[in-house]
Formats: sequence, structure tokens, C-alpha cells
Amino acid sequence: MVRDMTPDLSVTLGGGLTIKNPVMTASGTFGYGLEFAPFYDISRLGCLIVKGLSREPVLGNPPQRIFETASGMLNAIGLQNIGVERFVRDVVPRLEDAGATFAANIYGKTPEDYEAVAERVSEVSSLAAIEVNASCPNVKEGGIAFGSSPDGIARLVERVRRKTGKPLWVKLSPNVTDVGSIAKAAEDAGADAVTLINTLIGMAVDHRTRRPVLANVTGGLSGPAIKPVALRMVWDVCRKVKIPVIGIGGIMNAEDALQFLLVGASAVQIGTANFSNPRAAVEVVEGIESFLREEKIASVADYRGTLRLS
Amino acid sequence: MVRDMTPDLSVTLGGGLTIKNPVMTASGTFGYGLEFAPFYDISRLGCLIVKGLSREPVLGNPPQRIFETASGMLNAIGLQNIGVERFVRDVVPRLEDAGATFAANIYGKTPEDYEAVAERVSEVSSLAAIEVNASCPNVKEGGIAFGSSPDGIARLVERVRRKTGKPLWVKLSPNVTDVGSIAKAAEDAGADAVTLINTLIGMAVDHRTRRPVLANVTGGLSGPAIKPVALRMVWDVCRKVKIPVIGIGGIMNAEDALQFLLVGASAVQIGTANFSNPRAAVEVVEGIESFLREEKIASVADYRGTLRLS
Amino acid sequence: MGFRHGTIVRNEGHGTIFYRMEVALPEPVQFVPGQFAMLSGWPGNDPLLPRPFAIYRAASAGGRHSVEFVYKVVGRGTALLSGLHGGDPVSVTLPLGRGFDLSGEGRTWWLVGGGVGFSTVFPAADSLGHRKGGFELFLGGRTRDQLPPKDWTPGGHTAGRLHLCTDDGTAGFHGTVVDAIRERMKGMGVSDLARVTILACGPRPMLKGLAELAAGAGVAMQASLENHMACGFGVCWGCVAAIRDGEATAYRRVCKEGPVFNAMEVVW
Amino acid sequence: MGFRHGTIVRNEGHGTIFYRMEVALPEPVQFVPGQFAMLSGWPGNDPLLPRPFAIYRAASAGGRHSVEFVYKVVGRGTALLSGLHGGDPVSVTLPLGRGFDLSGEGRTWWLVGGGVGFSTVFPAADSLGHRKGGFELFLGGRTRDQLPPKDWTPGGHTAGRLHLCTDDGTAGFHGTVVDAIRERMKGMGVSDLARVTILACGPRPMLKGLAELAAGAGVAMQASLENHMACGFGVCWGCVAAIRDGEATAYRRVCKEGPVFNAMEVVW
Ligand SMILES: Cc1cc2nc3c(=O)[nH]c(=O)nc-3n(C[C@H](O)[C@H](O)[C@H](O)COP(=O)(O)OP(=O)(O)OC[C@H]3O[C@@H](n4cnc5c(N)ncnc54)[C@H](O)[C@@H]3O)c2cc1C
Ligand SMILES: Cc1cc2nc3c(=O)[nH]c(=O)nc-3n(C[C@H](O)[C@H](O)[C@H](O)COP(=O)(O)OP(=O)(O)OC[C@H]3O[C@@H](n4cnc5c(N)ncnc54)[C@H](O)[C@@H]3O)c2cc1C
Ligand SMILES: Cc1cc2nc3c(=O)[nH]c(=O)nc-3n(C[C@H](O)[C@H](O)[C@H](O)COP(=O)(O)O)c2cc1C
Ligand SMILES: Cc1cc2nc3c(=O)[nH]c(=O)nc-3n(C[C@H](O)[C@H](O)[C@H](O)COP(=O)(O)O)c2cc1C
Ligand code: FES
Ligand code: FES
Repeated sequence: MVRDMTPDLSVTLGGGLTIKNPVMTASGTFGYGLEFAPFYDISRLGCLIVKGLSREPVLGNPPQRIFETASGMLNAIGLQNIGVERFVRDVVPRLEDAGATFAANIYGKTPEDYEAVAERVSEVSSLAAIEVNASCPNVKEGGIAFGSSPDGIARLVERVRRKTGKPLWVKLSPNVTDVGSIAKAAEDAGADAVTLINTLIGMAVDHRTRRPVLANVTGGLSGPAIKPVALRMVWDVCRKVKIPVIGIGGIMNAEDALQFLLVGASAVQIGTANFSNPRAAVEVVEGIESFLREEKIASVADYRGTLRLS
Repeated sequence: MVRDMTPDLSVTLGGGLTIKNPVMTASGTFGYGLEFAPFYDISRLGCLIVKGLSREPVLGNPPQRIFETASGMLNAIGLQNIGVERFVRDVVPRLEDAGATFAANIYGKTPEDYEAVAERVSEVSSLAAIEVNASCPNVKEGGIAFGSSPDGIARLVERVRRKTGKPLWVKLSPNVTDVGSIAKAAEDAGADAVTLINTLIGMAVDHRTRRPVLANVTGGLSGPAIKPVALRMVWDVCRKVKIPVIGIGGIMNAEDALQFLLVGASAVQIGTANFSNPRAAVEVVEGIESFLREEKIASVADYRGTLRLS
Repeated sequence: MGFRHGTIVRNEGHGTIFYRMEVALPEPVQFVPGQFAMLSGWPGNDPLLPRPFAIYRAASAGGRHSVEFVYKVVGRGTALLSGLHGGDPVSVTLPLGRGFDLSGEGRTWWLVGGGVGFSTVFPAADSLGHRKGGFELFLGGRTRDQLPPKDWTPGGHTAGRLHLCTDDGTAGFHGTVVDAIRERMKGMGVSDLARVTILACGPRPMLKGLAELAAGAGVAMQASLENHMACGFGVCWGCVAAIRDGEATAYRRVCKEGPVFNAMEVVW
Repeated sequence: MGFRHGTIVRNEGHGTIFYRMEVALPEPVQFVPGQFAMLSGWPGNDPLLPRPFAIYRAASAGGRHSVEFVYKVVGRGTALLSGLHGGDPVSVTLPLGRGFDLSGEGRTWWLVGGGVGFSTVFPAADSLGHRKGGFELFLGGRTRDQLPPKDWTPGGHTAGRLHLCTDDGTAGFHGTVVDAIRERMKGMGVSDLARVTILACGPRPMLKGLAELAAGAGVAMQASLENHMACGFGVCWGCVAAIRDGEATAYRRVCKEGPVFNAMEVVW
């Protein structure tokens, strides 16, 4: 029996990576990480994932890029980013100084683009992992095009796999009929973990001006609205693959995060919650710890995947 | 120019059906229709769609069947219903007395089941249309199994089509990679209209008891949370098929309904909103009328599908 | 039955855990004890659904009509309600469901409320108070703080007919209401017991315990059940409970065929 | 910059359309005029996102710290805010963004507020008021009811320096602030104009009109832009505006590189 012990929050992910706790922050919702330093010590996070990086800087979509919906938001940022070179040169040293554990979310229009970005970030010895964004709904080429079928994902992952020795995570789209088979294809192609879900494709229009609200017409839906969908998909995928699953989608607090761990996720990512509460992610770390303490559970590993079906 | 004229709300749907306004109520959220008589005159609705009917009465899933989520709800009713015979015998005459325009949502485990229910309800001369539920996520067989692929939907629709001369609507699942191709398959197989979306598959768990909240484990997510997803799919499908599209998903008020018409839907259905506001559907009828009047638009037909993309 | 926009007249905390809300409505409310309302009073879509509450009281005077609810803060919806002020708008659909059947003449009524369940049985007490024989009232709480405020208790002045029970013994009988009823039954003859009807509302384990006790003793019992509800008026089929239907089990809507069921027919 | 839980001290409507909210905070707030806060004060997830508001004033006295906002009800979030009471909790992240650059010495400052835009320029007026030369204030509203309450107006007592403008002529100058500035420029020499800096906040068409006027007259202008925001501190890239970057156009974050931009660099 565990009495007043500090629960062990560390979790083991694929590719030999162990992180101090299961709480990560989601790509595109955490900038390059340093922006959160005024709110808390970012080294307290299990891992932070930076904004999707591409080979060259990307201008992104014209405004309006975001729109609030019922308990959610649409975004069509179009992957505006500073490009992999500036990231490695300017951002990495500062993340290292901050003692942060960080992973790079990468994106390209072609498999060659992905390979190039993967190769470049792999040179960063402090980089914890590479997360392949094969599911961005807001760019015309790449992204979701690869992530919508088992074959597409397999081809992409195989190629990136050959270019990196880093733990390789593949981020999956929820806009598919059978996310399990796509996750399986990623596993078979050499992914060390899968991350899901990316945003659901959504749309908003103004009934008076008769125009789409977003310049991009459609956008990605995130936030608590999508949590039930995310939880179901994570649960599904956890039963279909052996590699670790990183759960994401609408997590606002520790209770939500625990639910993803309960259905089998090895770690979670906090996305949109960072906007309404910049301290959300660190509060999730604290909340998970106190839950385990209260319930006298020795470790996250003991809790993970213990959903009782009968 | 139209000045203070009563706008023409009537809309023409497939199979020669014209209804007095584009506002319907969604199957499973409106009982058998008569339950709403205390709240308003149900003959004011464009059409009401009754709870999914099967060949024999269905017991449905054990409780807990529903759960509230952020701006949405999960349900796993399991299609509890009184069966087609009792519907025809007991309910139809009372709907006729109430002057209601009504359609039957039908469901089966096998194509034969669907055929049988379609044949039986087709004998009801006052029935406006048949809506084939090929997308229920809460039953193990039938439903979504047919609705997840173009082939599946084509086979089902062809068979039901042969059994009825009524306008035939096919209700589609959003839990697919490409809803457009499924809608197209339904059109090619003889559907007069497509209805979308049914619920998104979701899940909820209790992190303390470590159990699923719903006895059925997963359920269907409905309500304003899913509106952006629904709107995007309706917009997509409107550009892929020539038959009328009936839009549904998270519509809470006239503004929401107008947005679905704007992207091309010929009519809309009000679902979950009926629960929080039993007068929701009739308020949508009134709201659409006053919007058209204010904006001096002569008819719903003049407004429909006028989204400006540039 | 109707859907009404009302305005809060009063919304106050009482004792340690109970709130009481009075809502002014455009029309008078007539209800059977045990019937309930779906109530919501928040902007936006989260929470999305109204919440079910027993109708505690309804009054009409001088052309003004109002209805009262008693509630306990247990989650998000009730927390939001407790933050509302006089003048704030709420929506209610009422009266809903099938209340208690108080039609038997010459019966002995035992009214049992566990926790906030008293809000459902007090209206029955109000009705029965006028009859010969009246009723006995069993109220249970974990501690004395969890019993309803004294001045709310119908017939609370009539010593002997009110049985307060606390799990921790801080007031009245030390034990659950089930224990108290078991005590009460002691020494009663079969024919006396056969004249008793229990009307009960409270946590499910309490109701189940009572039902088993009642069944064993040949006592009639009506139980007011709870379940998650979306609509409250019988159209979503979300709120069903397993109810015996001859040999078979049927799923009956708590909001429509209930919330009050014959306890002997409930599949506990 | 920090994320703080505060408590409403006061939240009142003023005139016909403006609300003013004072929030007590655990720590003092230092800010540059034009900086803003992300504010939310609703339970649940709908609305989900906090709303951006200019910091109107910050005060510290006797160990108590507070910050003030002025807002207009335009939609759901602001409607909810207007219903909050003293004592209610709110969350704020502040101070955010890049405010006005008030560093130039010997300049002539024209402060322009359209609609509720005055809330962004009044703090600049408070700063500049202490300087020699001070400022002139142009306030525009559709009608006189849409102008800020008189007693809020900095230097409002100094006649001649305050230019009230209404579209319908119900108060002050009959016309927009752009028209008023055009009038004001009349007869001014090139070198006088070159000493002017306009600080402006208001609807985009107003800002655009002003920027064109200023560009033509060789007047410097800083414009405070608005855009939908999710985070408010530069991490979502949701709030960008098109800003000239040499020959090219870049998307700059209104919340981080702005909200105050050199009006000559904005792609209007
Ligand atoms: C017929 C009926 C009469 C009731 N009368 C009263 C009363 O007079 N006073 C009182 O305090 N409570 C009463 N309840 C219970 C009350 O409805 C719940 O406490 C309330 O819905 C909890 O809402 P919440 O948002 O605070 O809790 P949360 O747990 O946050 O609610 C989440 C969801 O669960 C549902 N839920 C949670 N607990 C219950 C429950 N016990 N019963 C039904 N749904 C639940 C909510 O409606 C909501 O949909 C009654 C319930 C029913 C069914
Ligand atoms: C830097 C900055 C400072 C501001 N300062 C003030 C101020 O001091 N006083 C004041 O009254 N208003 C100010 N605004 C505008 C204010 O943020 C909006 O009026 C408010 O967000 C509207 O919210 P709502 O929910 O009432 O409107 P809704 O239209 O219901 O909001 C829906 C969504 O649109 C966004 N939105 C709507 N209008 C605007 C807008 N004009 N700018 C940005 N987002 C918008 C909301 O934030 C929300 O996400 C400022 C805006 C910015 C960007
Ligand atoms: C503004 C915004 C930008 C995003 N950018 C990226 C991105 O660059 N790469 C990526 O893989 N996911 C991106 N996402 C998706 C999130 O990482 C996450 O998968 C999604 O938002 C669901 O989680 P949430 O509901 O917790 O936000 C973005 C999401 C938002 C809201
Ligand atoms: C409680 C409940 C029961 C439902 N039952 C059915 C059904 O029997 N047949 C069907 O086609 N759809 C059924 N649906 C789906 C709705 O008709 C509708 O497609 C869905 O709820 C989305 O719309 P909404 O967000 O407006 O509720 C049901 C939905 C709910 C919430
Ligand atoms: S709550 Fe909808 S049927 Fe009972
Ligand atoms: S609002 Fe998020 S970057 Fe500006």
C-alpha cells in the first residue's frame, strides 16, 4: 500500500524515451514554448511540442484565421512558422537554457519536405522526438492528404523513419472512417508512437454577409467540444496498436487528462486550453499528481488503461 | 423589390415533395411528434421525423443512455421504439388529426428489415417521406455498417428504393473520410435527398470509478458542439450531389438554420435543441421568416446556396 | 405542461447545503406531488441541458404566480443556479412526469426522504396533512447539517410523527432511514403493515433497501427515481429505468412513466 | 505579464452603451497605454475564449491593486460580462501587446477614438497630459449617446482641445473624426504637420481613412488594430494582420507585434 508517497508520474514512450510526466503541450497552441515562461517553469512539462515546422518559413493563411464556436474554436492558421533553420538556430538554444523537454512537430507538402525537416531537426541532440503532422486540415497539399489512408500514412512514415533515429510520433487525423487502421499502418511503418487527434474539419459562415467567416473557408475544430470524439478514437487506437498512444483533444483540466490515460493513452497533450488558461498544462501536471496521491495509486503506469468494461 | 411581403418559405424536396417551410425536427429528438403538441401546433413544421422505426419493437440499450458534454450530449438509446406496426396503427391517425406533415425514419439490422419497414410505412398515404437511417452509431448491426462506404450505401438504397414510391431520404454518417462520395453513391442509387449529419461517435468515462459513463460504452455526439463539422459536411455534399440536401447538426436557432441554408441545404432538422427548448423548432420557423422579411428576400429559395466565396 | 420563461424572485442558501429558489411565472402551476420541472438558467450552450427538479411548491396570489424548488449543489448546473440572483431569467418546463398516487383512503402513509429527496416528498406531506390519519415523515441525512431546515418540515411540530435519522447519530435516530423504518415496523401486525404505503425519494441504495424491506413486510411502496435526463417530457428515451413488465423487463422513461414507480416493479 | 484571478469590484453601465469594470488583482499592474488584457468571467466552456480589452486604468493604493476596463456590449461575451456583479470572479492575462510609442519629444499629439476606441487612447492621454504641449482629443460616435461620458474625458475641461464628432450632428462636429481631422489640418504648414503624431483606435474603416489622410499630409500615425484572438500572447497565430515588410507583406500578430502598428505599414 502506498501512503503519502509521491506518485511516479514518469511515462515511457516509444524509441527509448522516458519523460518526467505524461503532460505535453500541443503543437500550434504553445508557440515555440518560451512564450509560456512568464506563466510557469516550462521544464515542468513532460514535453512541449513546438508549432509545426516546415523546410522554409511559411506565411500562412490570410486573416480571419480563427473563430469561436460552441465550446470550441475553428482555426485556419495555415502553418505560419519561422522555418526549421531559424528554429534550430534561434529557438533551440533558448529551450535548452530553459531546461525544457521538447519535440518538433514537422510538416511538408511533399515527402521530400518531411524528410528534409526530419533530418535537420534530428541533428539537435536535445530534441526529444519528432512528431509528424500528417493531419493538418488547413493546407492544400501535404498534411491530411497523407493521413487519410493507411497506404498514404505508411509511405510517408517509412520515408521519414529512414531519416531519423529520434523517437518518431505520427499525428493522426480524426476525419477518417477508421482511425485504427491508419494508426496500425503508422505502427507497421516504424512509428514509435501515435498522437491523436488533430482537429476535426469544420466551417462557419455569416448568415448576413453570406460569407465564410474564415478566409480559408474551412478550419480545424478544437477544444472541449471535440473531447468525446477524441476520447473514443484514442480508446479505439489503444486497442489496435502496441506502440504508445498520445491522447489529445479538448483536454481542459486534470480530470479530462486522466480520462485519456484511463482509456489507454500513455501521455496527453494540452492544446486549446492553453489559450483560455495559460497555466492549464502545469495545472494538469499538478492535478494528476494530487489525484494519484489521493487515490493512493503509485504511478501513472498503474492507472493507465485500467478502464473497467464490466 | 419586395416590401413587407410575406416571404415564401416553401421548399421543394426530391420525389415531387414540397413542404411549407424548410424546418423539420430530427428523428430521435421529437418522439412520435404528438409529445410536442402542448408546446405548439405541430402542423406548423415543414415536416417532423419520428423516432427510428424497426420491424419489431426494440428494447434499446440499458441505462445510462445519455451524458452531457461540453455544448453537446452523448446518447446511446439503441433505437428503442414501438415498432412499425404500432406506429402505423396508433400514431399515424393522431398525426393526421393534428394536421402534421411527417416522415418515417427507418432502421434495420439487415437490408430485408429495411425493406420490410419501408414497404409497411409506404402504405400510409399521409406519409411525406421515408428517411433511411444508415448511420446510427449505437447499434451493433445495421445502421452505420451500411453507411460507412459508398458500396454499402448503394446496395442498401437500391433495395429500399425498389420497395417504395415515397420520397426517399438517406441519412448519412459523419464518421467517414469522404462523406461526399457516400452521398453521391446514395444519389446514384436512387435517393431523392440526403440528410446529414447523424451523430459523431464519442465516448465518456468516469476517471474515479474507471468505468464508461454509458452502458453502451460509446454514444453519438450531438448538439451545438458539432455544428461546425455538420456545416462543413453539408457544404461539401451540396457541391457533390444534385439532389436536395437536408442539413442537421447543432442547430439551436434561426441563425444556425440560415447558415445551413446558406451553404446549400434545402431544409434543416432541429435535434438536440428540442430538449433544451421544446419550442426551438417553431421559433426557427418564425426566425427564418422574420430574417427574410427584414432582409427583403422573397423566398427561402432565393437565399439558399448563396454563400459568396470571394 | 408548458415551457415558460420565468424570473427569479428569491434564491437563497439555507442551512449548510440546501438552496431554495422561487421563480415567478406568467401562469399558475398546478401539480401532483412528485411531479417535476426541467429548469435552466444559464446563457450559452455549456451546460446544454436543463436540469430536473421536483416541484416543491406552487403559489398564486393577487394575479402573481410562482413555483419553488429546493436543490443541493452537486455539480456544474446546480453550482450555476446557486449563483443566480433575484431578477435573473430562468426557463422551466412543467409540470412533468407522474407523481405519487395518493388516492388510497384509510391508508397509513410513511413519507421517506433521503438527502435532498425531501423536496419530492414534502409536497405529498402537504397534501396528506389535510387528511385524517396524516402521515409519518422519515428524513435521513449523513449528518445533522444535511437534514432539511426545521421550519421547512411539514408537521414538524407534531412530535412522534417526525423521524429524523443521521448516519453519524448527530441528530435523531442513529442510522439510515431504512434502519428507522425497520424499527418502526417492529411489532406491527400483518394487517397494519398491509395498510402502509411508503412514498420515498432519495439515493438509489436507500430506495433499494427500502423496497426490499417493504416487499418482505408486505408494505406498498412508491419510489421516485432519478436518472440523467435530456428532454424531461418523454421524447429522447434517455432516462429509462428497468421496470418489470410481467415476466419481461421493459425500459420505462423516468420522466414520463415515472419518476414515481411502484417500487415492487422496479428492477433494482 | 501574468495570468491572474481577480474579483470584480464594480461593474456598471454608464450613459447608454458603455460599461466600466474594476477588477481587484493580487498584484499591481504596470502598463503602457495601448496595451490590453485577455479577460474572461464565465463558467463553463461556452464562450470558450477570453476577450481582449484595452487596459483603461490601473491603480494601487494601500496594498490594494486594481485594473479597469471600459467596454461596449456587442455580443455574447460582453453581454455576459455586463451581467456580472461585484464579488464575482474573473480571470485576466495582462499586460499584453505593444502599446503606443509616446517617446517623441516636442511632438503634437492627436488622439483619436472612434466608438469604444476611446478606451485605448484615454490612457495615452493620461500619460501625455503631463507633458508640455499635451494633446488634442478627437472622439467620434454615431450619435451623442455613443460618445464617452463627459466626466471620463481626460482634459475634457480644456475647451478647444477636445473635438467631439457625431455622424448625426447631435453633438460637436457634424461628421466623422476623419472629417474633423481633415478640417483640423486645414491651413497647417508642412513642418507643423510633420510634427503631428496621430494615435488612433476605432473601427477599421475609420483607421483606414485616417491613415490615408495622414499619409497624404505627411503626418505620423500609430493605429491600434483589432482582430479575433484566441490566446492574446502570441502563441496561436490567429490574430494576424497584413503588415508591409519592405516589398513583401507579412502577417504580424496583433496581440504581440501589435495591437499598435505604424499606420503607414498596415496593408489596409
Ligand atoms: C425527477 C427528478 C427530480 C429531482 N429533484 C431534485 C430536487 O428537487 N432537488 C435536487 O437538489 N435535486 C433533484 N434531482 C437531482 C438533480 O436533477 C441533479 O442533482 C442535478 O441534475 C445535478 O446537476 P449538476 O449539473 O449540478 O450536476 P452534474 O453532475 O454536473 O450534472 C451532469 C449531468 O448529470 C445529470 N445528473 C447528475 N446527477 C443527477 C441526478 N441525481 N439525477 C438526474 N440527473 C443527474 C445532470 O442533469 C447533468 O445532465 C432530481 C432529479 C430527478 C430526475
Ligand atoms: C487589442 C484589443 C483591445 C480591445 N479593447 C476593447 C475595449 O477596451 N473595449 C471594448 O469594448 N472592446 C475592445 N475590444 C473589442 C472586444 O474585444 C470585442 O468587442 C469583444 O471581444 C466582443 O466579444 P463578444 O463575445 O461580446 O462578441 P462576439 O461577436 O459574440 O464574439 C465572438 C468572437 O469574436 C471576437 N470578436 C468580436 N468582435 C471583436 C473585435 N472587435 N475585436 C476582436 N475580437 C472580436 C470575440 O473575441 C469572440 O472570440 C478590443 C479588441 C482588441 C483586439
Ligand atoms: C491554433 C491552432 C494551431 C494548430 N497548429 C497545429 C500544428 O501546427 N501542427 C499540428 O500537428 N497540430 C496543430 N494544431 C492541432 C492541435 O495540436 C491539436 O491537435 C488540436 O487542437 C486538438 O487539441 P485541443 O482540443 O486540445 O486543442 C493546432 C491547433 C490550433 C487550435
Ligand atoms: C437522443 C437522440 C436519439 C436519436 N435517435 C435517432 C434515430 O432514431 N434515428 C436517426 O436517424 N437519428 C437519431 N438521432 C440523431 C439526430 O436525428 C441528429 O442527426 C443528431 O442528433 C444531430 O443533430 P442535433 O445536433 O441537432 O441533435 C438521435 C439523436 C439523439 C440526440
Ligand atoms: S428525459 Fe427524455 S425521455 Fe425522459
Ligand atoms: S491571439 Fe494568439 S497569436 Fe495573437
